Amino acid sequence: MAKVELVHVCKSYNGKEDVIQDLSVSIEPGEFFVLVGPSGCGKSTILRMIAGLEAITSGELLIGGIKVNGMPPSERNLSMVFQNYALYPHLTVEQNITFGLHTKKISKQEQKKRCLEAAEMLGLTDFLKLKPRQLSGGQRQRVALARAIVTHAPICLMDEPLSNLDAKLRSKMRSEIRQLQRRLGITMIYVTHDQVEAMTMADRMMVLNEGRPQQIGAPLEIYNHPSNIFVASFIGAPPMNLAKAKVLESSLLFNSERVMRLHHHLPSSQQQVIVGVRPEHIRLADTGDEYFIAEVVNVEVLGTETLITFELTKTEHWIARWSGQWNVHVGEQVPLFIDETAFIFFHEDGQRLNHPVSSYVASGEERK
Amino acid sequence: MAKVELVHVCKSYNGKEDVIQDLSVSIEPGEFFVLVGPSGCGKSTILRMIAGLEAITSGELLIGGIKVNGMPPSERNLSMVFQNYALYPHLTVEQNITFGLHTKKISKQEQKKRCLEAAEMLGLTDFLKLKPRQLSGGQRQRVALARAIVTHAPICLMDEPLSNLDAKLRSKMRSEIRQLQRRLGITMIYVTHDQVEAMTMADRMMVLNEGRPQQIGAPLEIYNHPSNIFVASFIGAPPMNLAKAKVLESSLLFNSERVMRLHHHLPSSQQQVIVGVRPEHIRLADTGDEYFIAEVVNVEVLGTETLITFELTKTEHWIARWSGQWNVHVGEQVPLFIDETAFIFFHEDGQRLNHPVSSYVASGEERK
Amino acid sequence: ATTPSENKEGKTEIVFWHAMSGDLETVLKEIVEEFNKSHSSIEVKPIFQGTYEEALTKFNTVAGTKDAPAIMQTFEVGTKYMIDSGKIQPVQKFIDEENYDIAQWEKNIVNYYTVNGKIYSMPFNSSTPVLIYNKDAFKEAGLDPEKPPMTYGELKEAAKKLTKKQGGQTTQYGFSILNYGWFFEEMLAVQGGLYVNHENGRKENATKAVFNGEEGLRVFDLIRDMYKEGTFYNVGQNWDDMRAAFQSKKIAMYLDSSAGVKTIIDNAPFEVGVSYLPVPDGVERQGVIIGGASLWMTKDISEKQQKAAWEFMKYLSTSEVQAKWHVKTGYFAINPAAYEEEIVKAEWEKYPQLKVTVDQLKQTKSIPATQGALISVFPESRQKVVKAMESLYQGVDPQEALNRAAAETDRALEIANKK
Amino acid sequence: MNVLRTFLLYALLITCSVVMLFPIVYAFLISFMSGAEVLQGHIWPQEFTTANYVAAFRKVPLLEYLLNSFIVSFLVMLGQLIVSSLAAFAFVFLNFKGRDVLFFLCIATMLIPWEATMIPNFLTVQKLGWLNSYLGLTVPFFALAFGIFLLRQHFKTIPLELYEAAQVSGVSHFRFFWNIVLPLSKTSLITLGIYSFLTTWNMYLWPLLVTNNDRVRTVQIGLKQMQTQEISTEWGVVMAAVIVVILPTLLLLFVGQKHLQKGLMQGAIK
Amino acid sequence: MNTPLPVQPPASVQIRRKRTMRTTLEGITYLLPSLILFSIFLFYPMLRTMYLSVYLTDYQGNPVQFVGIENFVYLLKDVNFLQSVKATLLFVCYTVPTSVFLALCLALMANEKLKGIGLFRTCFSSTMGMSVAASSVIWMFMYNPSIGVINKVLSLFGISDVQWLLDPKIALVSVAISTIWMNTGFTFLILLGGLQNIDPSLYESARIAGVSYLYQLRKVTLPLLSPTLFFVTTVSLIHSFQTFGQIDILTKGGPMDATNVIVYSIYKDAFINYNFGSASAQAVILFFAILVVTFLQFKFGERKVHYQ
Ligand SMILES: Nc1ncnc2c1ncn2[C@@H]1O[C@H](COP(=O)(O)OP(=O)(O)OP(=O)(O)O)[C@@H](O)[C@H]1O
Ligand SMILES: Nc1ncnc2c1ncn2[C@@H]1O[C@H](COP(=O)(O)OP(=O)(O)OP(=O)(O)O)[C@@H](O)[C@H]1O
Ligand SMILES: [Mg+2]
Ligand SMILES: [Mg+2]
Repeated sequence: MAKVELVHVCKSYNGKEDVIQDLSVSIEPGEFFVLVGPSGCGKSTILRMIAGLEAITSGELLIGGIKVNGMPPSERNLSMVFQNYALYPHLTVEQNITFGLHTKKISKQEQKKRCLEAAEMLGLTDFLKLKPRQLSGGQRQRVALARAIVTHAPICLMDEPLSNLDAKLRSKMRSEIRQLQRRLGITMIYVTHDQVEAMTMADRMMVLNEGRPQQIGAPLEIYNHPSNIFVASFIGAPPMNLAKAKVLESSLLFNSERVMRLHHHLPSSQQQVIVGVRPEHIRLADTGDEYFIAEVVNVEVLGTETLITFELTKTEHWIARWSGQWNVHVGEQVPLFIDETAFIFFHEDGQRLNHPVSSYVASGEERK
Repeated sequence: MAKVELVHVCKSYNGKEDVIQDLSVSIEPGEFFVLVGPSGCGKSTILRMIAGLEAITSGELLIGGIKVNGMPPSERNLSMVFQNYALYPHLTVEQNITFGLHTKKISKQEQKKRCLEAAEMLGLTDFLKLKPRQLSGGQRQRVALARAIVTHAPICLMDEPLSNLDAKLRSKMRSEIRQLQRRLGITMIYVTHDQVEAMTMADRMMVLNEGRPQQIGAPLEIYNHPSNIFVASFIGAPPMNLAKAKVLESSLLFNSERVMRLHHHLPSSQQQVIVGVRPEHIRLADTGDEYFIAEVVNVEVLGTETLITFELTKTEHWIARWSGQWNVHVGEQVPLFIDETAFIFFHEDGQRLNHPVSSYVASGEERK
Repeated sequence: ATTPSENKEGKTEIVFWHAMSGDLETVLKEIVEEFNKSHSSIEVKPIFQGTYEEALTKFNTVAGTKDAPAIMQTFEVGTKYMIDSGKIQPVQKFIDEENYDIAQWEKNIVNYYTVNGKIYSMPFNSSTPVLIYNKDAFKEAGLDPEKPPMTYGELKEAAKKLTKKQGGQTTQYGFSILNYGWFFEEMLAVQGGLYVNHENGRKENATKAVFNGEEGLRVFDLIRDMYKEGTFYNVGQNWDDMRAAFQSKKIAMYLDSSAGVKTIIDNAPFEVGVSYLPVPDGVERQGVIIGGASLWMTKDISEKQQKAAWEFMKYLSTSEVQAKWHVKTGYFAINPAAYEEEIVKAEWEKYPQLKVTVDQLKQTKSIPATQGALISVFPESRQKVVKAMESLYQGVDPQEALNRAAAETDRALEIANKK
Repeated sequence: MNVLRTFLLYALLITCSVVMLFPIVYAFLISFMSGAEVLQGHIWPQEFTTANYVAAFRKVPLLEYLLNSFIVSFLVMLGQLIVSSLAAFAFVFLNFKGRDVLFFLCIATMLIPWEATMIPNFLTVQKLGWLNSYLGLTVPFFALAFGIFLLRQHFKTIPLELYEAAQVSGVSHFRFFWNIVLPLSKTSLITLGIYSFLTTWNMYLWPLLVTNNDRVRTVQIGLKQMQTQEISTEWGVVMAAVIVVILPTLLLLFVGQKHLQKGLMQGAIK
Repeated sequence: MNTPLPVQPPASVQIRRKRTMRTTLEGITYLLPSLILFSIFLFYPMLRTMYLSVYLTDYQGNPVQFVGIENFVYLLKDVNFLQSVKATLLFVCYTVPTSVFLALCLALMANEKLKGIGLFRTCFSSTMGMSVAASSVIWMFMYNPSIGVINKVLSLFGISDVQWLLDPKIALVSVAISTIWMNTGFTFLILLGGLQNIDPSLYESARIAGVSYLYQLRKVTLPLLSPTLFFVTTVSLIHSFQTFGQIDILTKGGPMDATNVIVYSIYKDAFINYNFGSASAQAVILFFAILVVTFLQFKFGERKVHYQ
């Protein structure tokens, strides 16, 4: 078990622009820490710095309380799944998986055992004797994963380890990885693009944007209390609906076209705010609800749920997400209802305005 | 616009086992055709055969009605996004994107224009002068995508083109690709693992397993009427809950532990069936519902929704999926309700039993 | 291998470095074997050391160390070099000690290796240049095959007749000389011309090349004139190319080494004639210089080994051995008594041409010119002469070409004398 | 179109092969001719005679020479492969101060005219007491800048991620070198192996210098022993010897090629 | 490798210094065999050569008299040496581009996936199995004006006797041709290896893009082959500067010094004429000449090279 700390870490590839800017975070021993952020925001770079594959431009990296900025990767005692797998093309799957285990003074039997275990878990048993080039993309990725798993290193770095797997396998892998991590007490630093992965696996997650940390916290906290509009729109799919609004007494005025009445007090004295609401909080108005009518511009039936894009104003479209398959037609006018408590307010500059912890109640009303 | 037909196509890499077995499918001009299936089932192989990169072991491939089995890729007039990108490491992003355009007799300005357009669309504008190795994984993938887009070839093959992108960008890309495909009337053959992609983008999709087509049809049809348990459990995340059951008069008996009463007739005279139900159709019982009580074994709060795993029988766990964030605890006993119409029945060998088209009604009741 | 004076069996071991390859080595080995058999206390070990140059390079580096051989074969132009090296033991010492009768050796051969009245090395494989011609071609051209040209005039005349053309293309040339310094030296000597000053360097160290005098010029003029007339063929500087040209009837007459005569006769699909080197009209024939190589004894070996080596040398010069050597290789016998041996007679019966070569040598007058030049930079000087010969075909004036070669030889001499 | 292209390609390939092979075939043919035939410039022997081969083997102890050459070439090949790959590995994967300077220094050794080093090296070997031994014939050639350069170029094409992955697994440099770099560079190693073997096999002057007896002499000396200067060379015999001498090397090349093909088939690193 | 972490974090500077020390040490360890051998068998002789180049030497090659740069001064004024320089440069220009180009063409052809291609590959690389000595002898035969095959073939076309090795104007070209033949096998093999190392999916991508063969060659193959190309040109360049064997056998530097390249001239001076001083001076000049060329090649050539 090892703690990983980054203290004011900066990274620049070309000596001019910083790819990572002043990142400070402390990852607890045994924690499952997830990094999310848009493509190119620096996630892989952070992993590579922790692994020691990339020099740290400034700041300090501590593992287990010891500064390791200059320590070679081999001494950091960690394992890593590379985004592009980095399999040894001339070794069989089995050899790829067990490669490097001997340095950990693990007996041949134990190596074999771990390898078979991991292969079993990842559905690679049939491929143990093949070379990487004979594998499909997803199979290769699983080999990379197996290689990291078998080491049982106290710190494990994974860079989008499941991106090439199908949903079913992925969900299986999610829980397998999580269990393994718990069982072995590994400190896990995990990069993903998959919201479900982030939400289900993370103890804590960090949202990054352009090399700057945006928010660090438990997944639900981030989901429910995004600290700025970047996080709000990045976490959740489809993303949170956002729109600029003028605050007129106790009403919200969107683009001088649509008014919504509020019963509660407004979070601040701002005249101009950004209002956010998650798609699942926009529902079809029941009788008695204070509804508003909007025109449907797009409908996507996903099987499990239906996404309805409607016109908030002439220029702004919002999405509502309804469970199940709905037979709504484009051009239809539908009555919609938004629970007032579902609104989240942001300052014009993007920062969250009110941050009343747990003021927000899940729409699936709390049971009992 | 070109039609792509595969007639009894087989493929074997080693001359022994077939990786693709007797595949016949006809993809209409201008259609958006999605291939899904577990990792290693042969999706990339199919694309590569269509592209002419891999020889067809037996069967015929027709493009625009002409047999092209032996035609070199360059004459097939198609574009392709490779699963591993296949970027030219020595060329800049811009050169990578415009590579080969001159063969299509496209003027320098037009090339430039298309390149900028695509770069704009994919958020690559800042990287045009960089080399691939200076890009992040997702950026590389976008370059590969841009390269296919700019050709405007009548047939486009994409092999998991969005797997390394974040949700937000991915959803943007989904609609961009779809629009582009519609605008240019491209025949698109698209491999993906992402359910949402498959559901939202496909005109039709094909589910593959171990080189054998399982079902071909519109996404919703496949979602609602899976033709066997493989498709049922593969499409939808979390997958459909399945369990063996004995049919006793008008009841289902699960593992001699749990009984569920049915009001409607059973689909067949089978004694032993497999019962499937989608997680979203298992809801918290309202007062008056004919509920059953089950113990919760796991809860995953995903923000938008909550996944509740409960014990159907001692050995079988099912998952229920509820919209919103629910504060359910592991070990709790919850009353659950399943609408009888939501049950799907399969023969013990996995084939769908009743296939009454549209007998199934969405749980989100139809409006009006 | 160390050079203990005695090897395991108590025999005195004599390491003998030579440059004899091909058939020559086979014969040499046979002779050595016979010697070893007949001399129970001595074992001679012949070791091939590459070409003369290569062997000398190696000798150079090991001379004076335990890796040095007891006997070293060196080509004639290395004579001065070996003397100057200070690593050798003149054989004169043993001749004097034993009062060995050197009169049995061919005077014209010994002359070459005699410097300041001292015989330095034991002549071994010796040869001289001869004119070789195609008798059939002679007949065809209406020339008497038994009367080969003896003077430049006759040579030119014959060459003209022998030159055949076919549609602007010459199919057979009259005459050729290899671009090799040795032939030039011989053509010079046969007229009595000196190569370097101080009596060919035999009186004191040579300081100046004199081969660019009238004798030299005559040779060069001959080549230039004949080349211009189209009766002379440039065969380059490779012996085998030259012979191939003769065998394939590209040339009808040429100069070759006496040692090569037999093989030529064997391989030629026509009758081969052998004659003396031609001389310029009106110039008296002086004879030829000996070519080939001799055996040197090194200094830094034990007394016993020197004795043994001398024993071997004496054995080599016996008439039986020399007869065998002459018959099997074509080299001269240094001991003329050998020519009286039966096998030689039989051989001469078969190859009457061989006798011509011996006669030419016998008729040679002992003057400094035919004794040969004694300079240490001979190889370098030869390169210069070769270049001069080659330049003739490019239309360079003969005198100018000679002068340049002489000047370059002068510089080499100057540097060498500084050492 | 496609057929035409294939046809043209084959035509070209065959033409080029003929041109490339002609001299070798020619030598082969000459080796069956009698001396007179050779000098008369025939291309095709009037009748195939093996007399030349018999003569070649009789003249010099070719078989012993062949064996010596084989041992020496093999040792040098081994030595060069080991020494060069170690150095090349350091130049590509180990990042230390002064690396580039050392590399250029190594390259610079390629520039040294071999003629300039021969005599001093001979003296060195003599001082070490290595004359007439395999040591003297082999050790001076173990370090080969060319080999280092060749392997360095190849190592550089190995994706860096593989190195990184190995680093992360905590694998020692040597193990990475041994288990990953070497197997991945099979083609280059075979190429270099062939090269070292052949160049050593073809060495003449050095073996001549450092050996004084037939026990350790190599086959090229034997070849030279068959040619004479003043007396007509028996070309048939020499060519027969040439064929005997190049046969093992050509054979090695074929075998090496086969392995190369296999290595190449298994293909690219990525 | 797997040392336990130190308990007390030592001063970071110290760590770093230790680390660089260690990596340097490790690097040196790998290089040690090469360095030792190089020092003994290359650097030491080279230094000795430099030392000798300012001396007049005796026949054994021992320095007898210090002459400073006289050897150099003489050389630079000597027409023979200048001719050698010219011959060397011409020879390099004839052989290097041609053999690399030819080998590249062959490698490209042999890189196609065709039936029996292995046989052709073997044919093309076969000259690698030939020693310089053996090949030269064969070529000497072929060049022979009276019995050589080349002239026999040419005479069929009505071209009369060409004196391949005896005409100063073409001798160098003739030697160059045989050299190219000898070098092609090896260069071919290396280039083929380089070609096969290119990621096939890049070709697949190009095939789909439908670019012409030449375009693909120019834009994909050659740039990706550049490390190998760089290697073979550098090596050919150096080897070409040092060509010796074929000259010795074919022309001995003649006719009229037309093929008397510097290395051959060094050889003659050192081993036939025993002018070690002058030979050393030439060796030093040659060394620095190649050094400059190679340096330029690295400086400008390697910039265009794309690794990985
Ligand atoms: N070159 C090859 N040689 C041998 N077998 C291969 C080769 N390429 C693929 N295979 C095998 O063929 C099967 C199908 O591979 P394919 O790449 O088509 O899968 P896929 O559906 O694209 O999988 P993924 O989603 O993981 O990319 C796999 O089991 C794989 O092991
Ligand atoms: N070797 C490099 N040289 C220069 N710039 C680089 C290099 N590697 C990455 N970058 C740049 O650094 C930024 C961050 O890259 P990084 O690979 O960390 O992104 P990421 O968050 O992992 O993205 P993705 O999700 O797409 O993989 C990118 O803008 C990229 O262009
Ligand atoms: Mg990344
Ligand atoms: Mg795939």
